[in-house]
Amino acid sequence: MTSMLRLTFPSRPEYVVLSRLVLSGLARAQAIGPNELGDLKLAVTEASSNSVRHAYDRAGGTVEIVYELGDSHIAIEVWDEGCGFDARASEPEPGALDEGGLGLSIIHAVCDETRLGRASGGTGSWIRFVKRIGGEDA
Amino acid sequence: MNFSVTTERDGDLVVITLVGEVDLYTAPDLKQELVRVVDEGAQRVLVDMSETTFIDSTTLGVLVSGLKQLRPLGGQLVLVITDSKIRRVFEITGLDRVFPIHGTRAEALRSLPASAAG
Amino acid sequence: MTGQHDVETRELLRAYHEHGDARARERVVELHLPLVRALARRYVGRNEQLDDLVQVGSIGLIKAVDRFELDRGVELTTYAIPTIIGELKRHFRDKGWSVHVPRRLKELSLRLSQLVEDLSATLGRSPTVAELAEAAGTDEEHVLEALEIGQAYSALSLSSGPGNEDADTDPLRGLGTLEPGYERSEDRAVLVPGLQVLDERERKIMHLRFFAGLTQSEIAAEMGISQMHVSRLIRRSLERMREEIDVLRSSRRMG
Amino acid sequence: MDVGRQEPEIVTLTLPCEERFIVVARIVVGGLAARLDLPYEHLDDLQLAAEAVLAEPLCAAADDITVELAVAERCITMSIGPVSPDVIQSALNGEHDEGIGLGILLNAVVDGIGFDQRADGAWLRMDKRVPALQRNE
Repeated sequence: MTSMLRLTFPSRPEYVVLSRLVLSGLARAQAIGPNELGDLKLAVTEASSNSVRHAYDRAGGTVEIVYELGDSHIAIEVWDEGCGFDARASEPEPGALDEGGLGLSIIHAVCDETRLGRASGGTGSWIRFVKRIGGEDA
Repeated sequence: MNFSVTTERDGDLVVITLVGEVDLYTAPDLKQELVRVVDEGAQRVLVDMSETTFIDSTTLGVLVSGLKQLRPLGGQLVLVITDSKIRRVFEITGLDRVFPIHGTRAEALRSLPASAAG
Repeated sequence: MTGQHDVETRELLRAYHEHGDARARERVVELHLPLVRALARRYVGRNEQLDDLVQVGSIGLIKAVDRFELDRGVELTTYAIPTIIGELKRHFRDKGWSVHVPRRLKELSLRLSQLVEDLSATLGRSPTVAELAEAAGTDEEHVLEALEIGQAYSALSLSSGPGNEDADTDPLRGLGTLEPGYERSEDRAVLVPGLQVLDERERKIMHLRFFAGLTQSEIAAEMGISQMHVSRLIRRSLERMREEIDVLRSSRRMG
Repeated sequence: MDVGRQEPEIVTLTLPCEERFIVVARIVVGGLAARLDLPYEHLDDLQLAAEAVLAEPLCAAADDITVELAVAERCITMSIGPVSPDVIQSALNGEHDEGIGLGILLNAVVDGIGFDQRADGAWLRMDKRVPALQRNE
């Protein structure tokens, strides 16, 4: 059985914490191991921070996150109106908070499956990552 | 947001204590503090993360830029990490080989003798 | 539930309790399986099949049947519902998330109540989560999680049924008694049937909050307990009433 | 957080109509309220309003329900929908209700209640006035 939840928030740093809090809530609805939860929080923070970071110059942008909760996996998709992970052609502005491209490698490292793409028909991008859950001792 | 950066200074030695979550929203406070202490002549910087509950790549970016600032000046940046989840973020990214990581503040301080700064 | 049903139940319980009729016990359990099923359905989906949960809930039902006292003057369902729900919740607690809750969060959860109290006194108002986090030396997310945990724990201890050392959970406590002084004045509260499942103190809090319009802090001051305790009592009272109402509705459907 | 601008900032959470997910709504509402530095009591009121509405049998028509939080300078507007207006109206009136009654409960915890008609149906709207706190930062 798979359940879907969707969170949207303005592309601003102060809202990134909400992407983690949904996971805290899901861990109440279904058993998720503490390390699994930690990894998922890290991954969703990376993805949503990335969206927010690239939306700085677009006032009014929105980040959309879809959480897919299965019996033994969680898949998360993060959609935004910015230029995504794969378009880091230009150097970040001096003084900007740069994570040196580490975000994506962190997601790769903590999840079992990762895919990136462009939102169809727009300038936005999406990332989907999947982590198996239930692998930790109860 | 409840996140705090506390700075203690003793000559060219600076200890920065991070309490709470460091993410895109709070990392600017850390960045600002690091830039300030280096500008003010800190040579030995200890970032104590034993009360830090969450970090992400933004945090790592800030620490790396601090290190880049210090190195040409002959300075050092060491970390205190007790939580395995925090340590994991360094390990995933290979930055555990870039930053000296200690389990206690006392141990970290011993790794920063005053003579090292000249 | 029809009167016929209740009469049959009482006869069977009498046969079992007074004459040790094991088949009467079986029959009572059988009669109330639809109730177990209705309650178990609410918990399906957490990696659990309905049939398994009905099994778990039945254990609660059997405990209720065995411990039921005929002369208490209440129906078996009133007594059994919290026991069944308690069994279901214990099932999830035993195998579920709560064992994953880090000790640090549990400790924080226990400390928060006192911190709210202390900070309210210092600030002259209810503290913010940021203020709580600062006082506890942690961050907002942990405070929020700890608040949730506190509620989950109080919900768990609420319905764990007879045998639990928490005297508050005796479903029979407070039934049929109303403290004079507050019930006579307002009566809308008294007219609410769901409130009858609450104990005296809980009913009083519900009355003050929802019918007399007091804030949590005012109620806390009035009753000499912490604001957070008021918050939890309100929440668990509402939850208990909802459970009762669900059952009333589903038993009506069962006819 | 800068909430003084013209347009309210909007956070939405869409979740399946199952009891086990109510906690997700509660924790997200709490998280937003914490970000806005609301006193605990206001936070608790908002959470209680969300839980009470979500516990109603709202989802006869759809499988999902959305909680929308619009943050303006001195007010948070929480809208929940789409809902069946009949179900909600009778819950608000306390008809067939053995409990406190949604209307009485919401009146105690929020400052205004109303319905909005949107493209996908009726939404229940709740306004909560929030105090302007002195900010330390």
